[in-house]
Amino acid sequence: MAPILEISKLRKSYGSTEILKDINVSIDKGDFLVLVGPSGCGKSTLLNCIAGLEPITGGSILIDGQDMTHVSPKDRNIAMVFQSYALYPTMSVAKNITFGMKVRGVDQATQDRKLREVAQQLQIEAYLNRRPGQLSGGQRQRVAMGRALVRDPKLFLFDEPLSNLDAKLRVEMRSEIKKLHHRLGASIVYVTHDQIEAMTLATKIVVMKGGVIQQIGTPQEIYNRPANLFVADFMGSPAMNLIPARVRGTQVEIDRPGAAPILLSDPKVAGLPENVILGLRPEDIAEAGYRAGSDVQQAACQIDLVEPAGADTYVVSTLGGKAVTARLHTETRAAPGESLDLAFDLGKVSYFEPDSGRRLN
Amino acid sequence: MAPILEISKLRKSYGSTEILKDINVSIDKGDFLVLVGPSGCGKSTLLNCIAGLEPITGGSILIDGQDMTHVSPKDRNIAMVFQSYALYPTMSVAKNITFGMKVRGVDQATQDRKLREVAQQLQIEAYLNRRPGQLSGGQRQRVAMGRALVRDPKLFLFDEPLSNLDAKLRVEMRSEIKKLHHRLGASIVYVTHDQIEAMTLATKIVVMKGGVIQQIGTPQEIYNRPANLFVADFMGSPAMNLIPARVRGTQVEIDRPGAAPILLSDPKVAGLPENVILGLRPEDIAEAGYRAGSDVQQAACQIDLVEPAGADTYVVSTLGGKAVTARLHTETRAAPGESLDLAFDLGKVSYFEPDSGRRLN
Amino acid sequence: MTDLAASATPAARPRRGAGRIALRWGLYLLLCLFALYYLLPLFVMVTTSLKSLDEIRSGSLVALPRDITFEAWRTAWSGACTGIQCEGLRPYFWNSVLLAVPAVLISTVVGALNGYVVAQWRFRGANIIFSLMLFGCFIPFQVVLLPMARLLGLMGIAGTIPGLIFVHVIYGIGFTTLFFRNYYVTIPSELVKAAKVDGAGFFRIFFAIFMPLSLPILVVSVIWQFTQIWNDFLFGVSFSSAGTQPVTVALNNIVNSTTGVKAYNVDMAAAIIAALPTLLVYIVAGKYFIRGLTAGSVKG
Amino acid sequence: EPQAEVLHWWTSGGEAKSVAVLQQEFADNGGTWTDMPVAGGGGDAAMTALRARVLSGNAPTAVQLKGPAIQEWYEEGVLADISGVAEAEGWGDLLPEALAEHMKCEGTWCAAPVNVHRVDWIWANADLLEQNGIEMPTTWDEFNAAAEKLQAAGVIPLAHGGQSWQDATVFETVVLGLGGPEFFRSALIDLDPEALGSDTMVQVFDQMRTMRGFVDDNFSGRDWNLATAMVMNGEAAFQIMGDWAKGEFIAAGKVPGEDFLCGSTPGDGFLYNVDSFAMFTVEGEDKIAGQDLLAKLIMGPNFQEVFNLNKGSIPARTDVALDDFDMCAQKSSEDMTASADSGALLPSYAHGMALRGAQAGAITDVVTAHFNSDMSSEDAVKMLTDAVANSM
Amino acid sequence: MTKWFETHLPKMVLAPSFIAVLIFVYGFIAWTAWVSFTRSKLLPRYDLDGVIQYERLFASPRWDTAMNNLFLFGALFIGIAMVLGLALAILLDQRIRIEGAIRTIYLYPMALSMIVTGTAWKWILNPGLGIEATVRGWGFESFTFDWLVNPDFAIYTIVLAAIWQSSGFVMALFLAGLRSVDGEIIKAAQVDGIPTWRIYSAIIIPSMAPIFLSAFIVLSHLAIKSFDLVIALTGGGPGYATDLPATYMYAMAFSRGDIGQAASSAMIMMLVVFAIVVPYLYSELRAKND
Ligand SMILES: Nc1ncnc2c1ncn2[C@@H]1O[C@H](COP(=O)(O)OP(=O)(O)OP(=O)(O)O)[C@@H](O)[C@H]1O
Ligand SMILES: Nc1ncnc2c1ncn2[C@@H]1O[C@H](COP(=O)(O)OP(=O)(O)OP(=O)(O)O)[C@@H](O)[C@H]1O
Ligand SMILES: [Mg+2]
Ligand SMILES: [Mg+2]
Repeated sequence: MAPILEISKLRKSYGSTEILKDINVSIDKGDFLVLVGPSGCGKSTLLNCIAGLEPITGGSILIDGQDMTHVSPKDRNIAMVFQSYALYPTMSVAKNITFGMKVRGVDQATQDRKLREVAQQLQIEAYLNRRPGQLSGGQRQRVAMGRALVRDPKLFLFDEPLSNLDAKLRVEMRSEIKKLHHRLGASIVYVTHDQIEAMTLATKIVVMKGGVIQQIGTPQEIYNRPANLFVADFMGSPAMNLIPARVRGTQVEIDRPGAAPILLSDPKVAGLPENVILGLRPEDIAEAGYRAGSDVQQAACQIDLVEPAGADTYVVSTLGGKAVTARLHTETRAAPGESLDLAFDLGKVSYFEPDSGRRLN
Repeated sequence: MAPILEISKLRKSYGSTEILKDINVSIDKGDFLVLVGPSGCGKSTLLNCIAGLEPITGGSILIDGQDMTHVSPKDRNIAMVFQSYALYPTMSVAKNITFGMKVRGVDQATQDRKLREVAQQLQIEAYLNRRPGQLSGGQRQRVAMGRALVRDPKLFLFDEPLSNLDAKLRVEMRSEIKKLHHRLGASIVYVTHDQIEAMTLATKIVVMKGGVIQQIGTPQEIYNRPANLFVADFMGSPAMNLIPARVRGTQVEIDRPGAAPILLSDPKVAGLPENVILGLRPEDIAEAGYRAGSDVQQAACQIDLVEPAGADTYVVSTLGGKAVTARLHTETRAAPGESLDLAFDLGKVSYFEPDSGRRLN
Repeated sequence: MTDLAASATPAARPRRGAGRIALRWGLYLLLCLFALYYLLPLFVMVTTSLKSLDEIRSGSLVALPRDITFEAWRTAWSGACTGIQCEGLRPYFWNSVLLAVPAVLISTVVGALNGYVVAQWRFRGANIIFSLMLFGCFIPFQVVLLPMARLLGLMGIAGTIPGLIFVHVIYGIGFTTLFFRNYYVTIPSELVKAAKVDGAGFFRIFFAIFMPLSLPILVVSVIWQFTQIWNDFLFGVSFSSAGTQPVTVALNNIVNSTTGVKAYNVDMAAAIIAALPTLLVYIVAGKYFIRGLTAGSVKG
Repeated sequence: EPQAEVLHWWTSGGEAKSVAVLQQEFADNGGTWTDMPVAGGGGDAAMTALRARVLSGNAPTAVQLKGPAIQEWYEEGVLADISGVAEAEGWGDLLPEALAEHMKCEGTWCAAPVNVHRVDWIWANADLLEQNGIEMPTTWDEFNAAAEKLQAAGVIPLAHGGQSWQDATVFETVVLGLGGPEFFRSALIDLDPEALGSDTMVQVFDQMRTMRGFVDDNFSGRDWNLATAMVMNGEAAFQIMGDWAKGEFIAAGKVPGEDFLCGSTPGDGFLYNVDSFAMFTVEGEDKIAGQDLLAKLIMGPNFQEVFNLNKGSIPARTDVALDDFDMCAQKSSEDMTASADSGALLPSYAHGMALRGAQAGAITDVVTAHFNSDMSSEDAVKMLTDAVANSM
Repeated sequence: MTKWFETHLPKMVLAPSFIAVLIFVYGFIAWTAWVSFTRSKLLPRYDLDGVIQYERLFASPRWDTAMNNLFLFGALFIGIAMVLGLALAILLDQRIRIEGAIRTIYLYPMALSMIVTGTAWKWILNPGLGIEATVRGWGFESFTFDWLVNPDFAIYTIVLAAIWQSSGFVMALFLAGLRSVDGEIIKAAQVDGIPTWRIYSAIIIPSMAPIFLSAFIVLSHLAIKSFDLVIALTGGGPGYATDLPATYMYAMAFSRGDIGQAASSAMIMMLVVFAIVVPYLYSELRAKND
């Protein structure tokens, strides 16, 4: 089966600034692709190109095996939620939602049914007769969602569709989208800034930066085996600790203030260059005794800061000249200025080359 | 000292729909008030009323002790970030930011300095010469922030100013705002859907629902002692477990499937009505042995579901006829279908009246 | 909608306090002063049309009529002589209606479509075409009379109402295109994008999204075209023949009598009658100046 | 069945009534008359329409045309030949030589004359003259003296309207009065540069400047008939205007010789302004028949009499009895015959009888510019010669 | 086939208008240019005869006056009508109770043909009948307002009447523009502490730049082609003090039967338009292109 969406060598410029550089992605039917990346990296632009709303500068986009270069947006059979909503200001909410169906000649009864369904899912039944100008931000966003959800396209494009919703509603909407995905086997490209959204929804995540794809992979791959320093740093909150370290045979040496360097032994480092960056997520550094396993190794660290945060307590220590965060249970006895034995789970560690940022293991 | 903002008996209707009902809030100089509530509950409307952009239907708004009813927005000396950004479309980013200063006759050197400062804080130096139409969603949002940040007003109003930023940037912006707050002692009213933002930024949180204030308090008060079921349910993610229970003297009785009800003893319940809702956050239910304290009591529960979620593992059990989530450490041996001893921290428990939702303890 | 209209105005807040009240009164005073400037000639015309000829000769220009008579109006409508016929404006009036209504409709629709293309469906050269059309607005009509006459003759519609409609449409679309284009460029292109994704085509987007947004500019365009066409004299006199002359030609005939006693009251009444449809259009169309239609469509 | 679509600018009052007579006669003779009146601008609007219709190949059957314009249109090859009718009716004998020339194009008849207007009339309010003891002036000096006297008495001496053709009308009577018929001919008909630049012309402009002083300050843009009304109402004493002004007096119930006086402007000669109809080349038997019938009727004695009674002019054909006409018309007729014999029967330049449009317009531009500013007479003469040369 | 049709649909919609403009505007301009090099009199002729018509034109003092008048009149008329129209639109935008009525009052002069309002204006401006007489009647004997009959000032009466007639339409145009501005942006500016006039001058008006283009074109068109107005109000007088190129041209073409001369004056008129409008157009369309 041909992939539902295949983007190869895509380039896109505005004037002389190149926004997208050599993008290659493909997704199969039923895939849920989540695009993440810092603000301004070209996510919306990429969606616009897929939808055919911006002319592309180079490369090709295939939907369902067909080259889309000369196909107009309306014939691409996609549904899209715009980051800026782009609701039709003169139409009521109901008409905003049914417009696409009407245009496609869906019969009135189906329109009504779908409208009711979607309105209920999105909890906007009460506003169906209002104009967009009379809605709150979150309500507008849901209408924008509704406009896409009533459709049954080959491909959904969502551009940060939940950013203006409250946490509760967002969780509900997330599960609605997930249901939609399962029920219809819909293919989806989804832009979000919400890491949880990305992790829970995606079957595939694409991390972009400055118009270049950094990594494509499943959420687990992205989270556990980031392809480079950027991805490591970008994904996860609080971010992964990136600790400068030196390789000594099968040992890793990390500086700590006021004491000899920590020495951790890890057979994986054999053959790596001398200077590396060691990446370890806060949850993989625990208080000694609270984490067991063959790869767990302990070392005493000077605690600089203790930050209780409701369900957890974060402690910060300086390792390799960097502030390193560890996530501890709430009952920890850690106190600033004192020394604490921390357990490092070396089974989860990533190594990067300091200069190129490339992953080494 | 008079409060910087004092809202009393504020009412606001659009036509015949009442959007805000009897709002009473006051904040002192230097306060950081965060407004939270479900989408469409009237948060933006309240900000608009404070800014004087919507005529109010009743009540009064005092800023710095002065009645604002007949003061036009421009004379209220406030800065506002709009949920919809509302950038000046014909001006460059730089002009968008400096225009207010220019109008107030701030000298060129100061303008330049402030612009540079703010642009750097917001990481938008590269776009200063673009028009808003040429920016990405997140960039626009930052420009909207910049417009407010260069000002030195009596009161800042922020309407979901970070919703379109990626997690990293959001954390950075959050700390910028926090710094601003500390450095200038600025008074801020801030709308957000992000619980972490609310908890970390606020000195005072207002929870609204359907135009009515549900609770006003510090983040700790709101989190630990929610005033009613709505607040309990709304704040925190995952949400607080709300378990129907019966009071038997100083004991609380909770049904569990396939076994006798759990009996927990809590002196606080003396005198409460028979039927109550017992509220306990997932992090206050731990695996037996992992939580110690005088108020911790254990009971065996049937585990329905185990959800590993990176740093934690959530387990779900049915108590009092409801799914109850507990947050366990990752190494838990809990398995679906088996029974596990859970530790309930009764020191953290809240009791609510089932009908009115009112807090009882 | 009226609510929206009120709230988005910069001066939306009710202002009280002495200064505000003074400002408000000053505003109204200013508006009324201007109203006087605009009304003065109309006042003179109306009062004159209601006077008898004797009174006009003897009395002051700005005096109110002593005894009001509608005789002049009746004459102007159905009795005034132009040439040997004494039918007043009536028959010519209908010629004008038959001519103006289709010409206004056609030129407005064509202009709206053109403006829509130029503003929202840019293709290479669209701006050049637009500039060329704009420049066409400036061609002096005297220049086109003779070659146009020749072409109308060749097309076989010389001296007919369709011929006149044709001429007015041709020279009207420059303006209507200008109006619509310049209005449509201010509408965010995201709307077109959204509609395209929704599957709407060129015309669908135009009628479903743009038309409802166009009310104010539609009003402007209709006002302009209707006024131009209804009041046109040069084309009317050149490209009509007996029986298809528009009302302005008849009005001109009534007013410009080279001999005889000048019946100013009839002239004025005739002028006002001739202007009534335009006035009517203004009053009716004016209602559709509504604010804030784009509010809430787009962030940023 | 004869058909005629007639383009004309006789839309008001007496004129329209006269046209109605023609139409009636046309109908009585079995014809169908389609009226196409276009008023305004002394026929400019009608000429505009005419051009457009000729170019679109849809010319009207008959058009009110006069003076050299007839020959100009003929040169464009669009006029029909009506010699058949003319010769059958013997027009050659019925018309004064000078007039007949205007109706012919390269020897064939191409237009039918309607009337003869005399342009060099001076009209006066009888009461005012009497009160101030003034006779009708016969020289320009007398006129100036009378005017000064009237001015001293607080009366506006000269009623004048500020339209360029009115300025030109006064100008040509002054040229005729001060320079005499020969000078008029060489200056305003032959456009002899010497005559145009002569001292006489300087004097003419001096006289114009003097006369400007006799006109009130509100004259600008005033219609000629309003000026006539000023004379009628006793606000002003004199008006220099063609005999269509008489129609105004008569319409107001004034009696010539009693309420108002008519006299030729100082000096010899007779300036005529002849209205006529030209026939355009058209297709179709019925239209051609209509043209012939129309031509015949226009020159018919009945129409000539009725029309001119209404219009204040005199018939073009010389054999119409003038019994029903007033004394001014009779005087006009006598003067015409006399002038014709003495060679002083001259076409009016101001009314487009003497010159083609471009040249006449050039002269008028100078005259009106001089009259409405403080230009010196010498400058005006210089400008005049330049303008005329430039207009060729 | 349908795909081709669709991508080219916008062009096809524009095509008929474009062709019409090519023929009926540019074709006719070319025709006029041709005729301006001939000695056409009553009707156009087509044998070329050099630049004689242009020589005649530039030698004519009347044409000088007409061009000077055009610049004076055009500058004053366009300038004042724009400013006034905008001012009125802004005033009317202040939630005026009787907006509908006032708008109609400001707008109605457009409805009346100048053929007759000219008469009313003539009366009002006539020193002996109108304002001057009325004010003197009130006892101010030395009051003078005789522009209409003063060759040096008559052109200003044309300006006065032209503004009277057109400023209302300009107001309508601006009002339509004002009302297309997004209310949120205005709110943002209010909160930013921008005084109302600055909101208009710096935010609303710049975003109406295209509307200015419309107004400018409309007014220039009216200025260049002002014809009825002059004919009705002054007839070009006193003398030819208020002649404009359009009246000059009309006089040449239709009263004087000098079509060659009319054609050459038309060409000069169009050159003037070209010189003024093209740079403006260029900058305006340019700005929109970024
Ligand atoms: N112009 C209006 N006319 C009628 N109702 C309106 C209008 N504007 C807003 N509302 C309604 O008022 C309520 C409150 O809107 P508001 O924008 O204050 O919500 P909010 O709390 O900011 O929501 P969100 O988090 O989604 O932005 C909503 O239900 C909205 O539908
Ligand atoms: N019309 C334009 N002209 C020039 N540059 C543009 C234009 N539109 C967008 N850009 C630039 O292209 C880059 C990518 O924009 P895009 O909207 O795709 O970002 P994004 O990844 O969606 O960001 P965000 O998360 O903030 O929405 C941005 O740096 C933006 O400034
Ligand atoms: Mg984006
Ligand atoms: Mg909101």
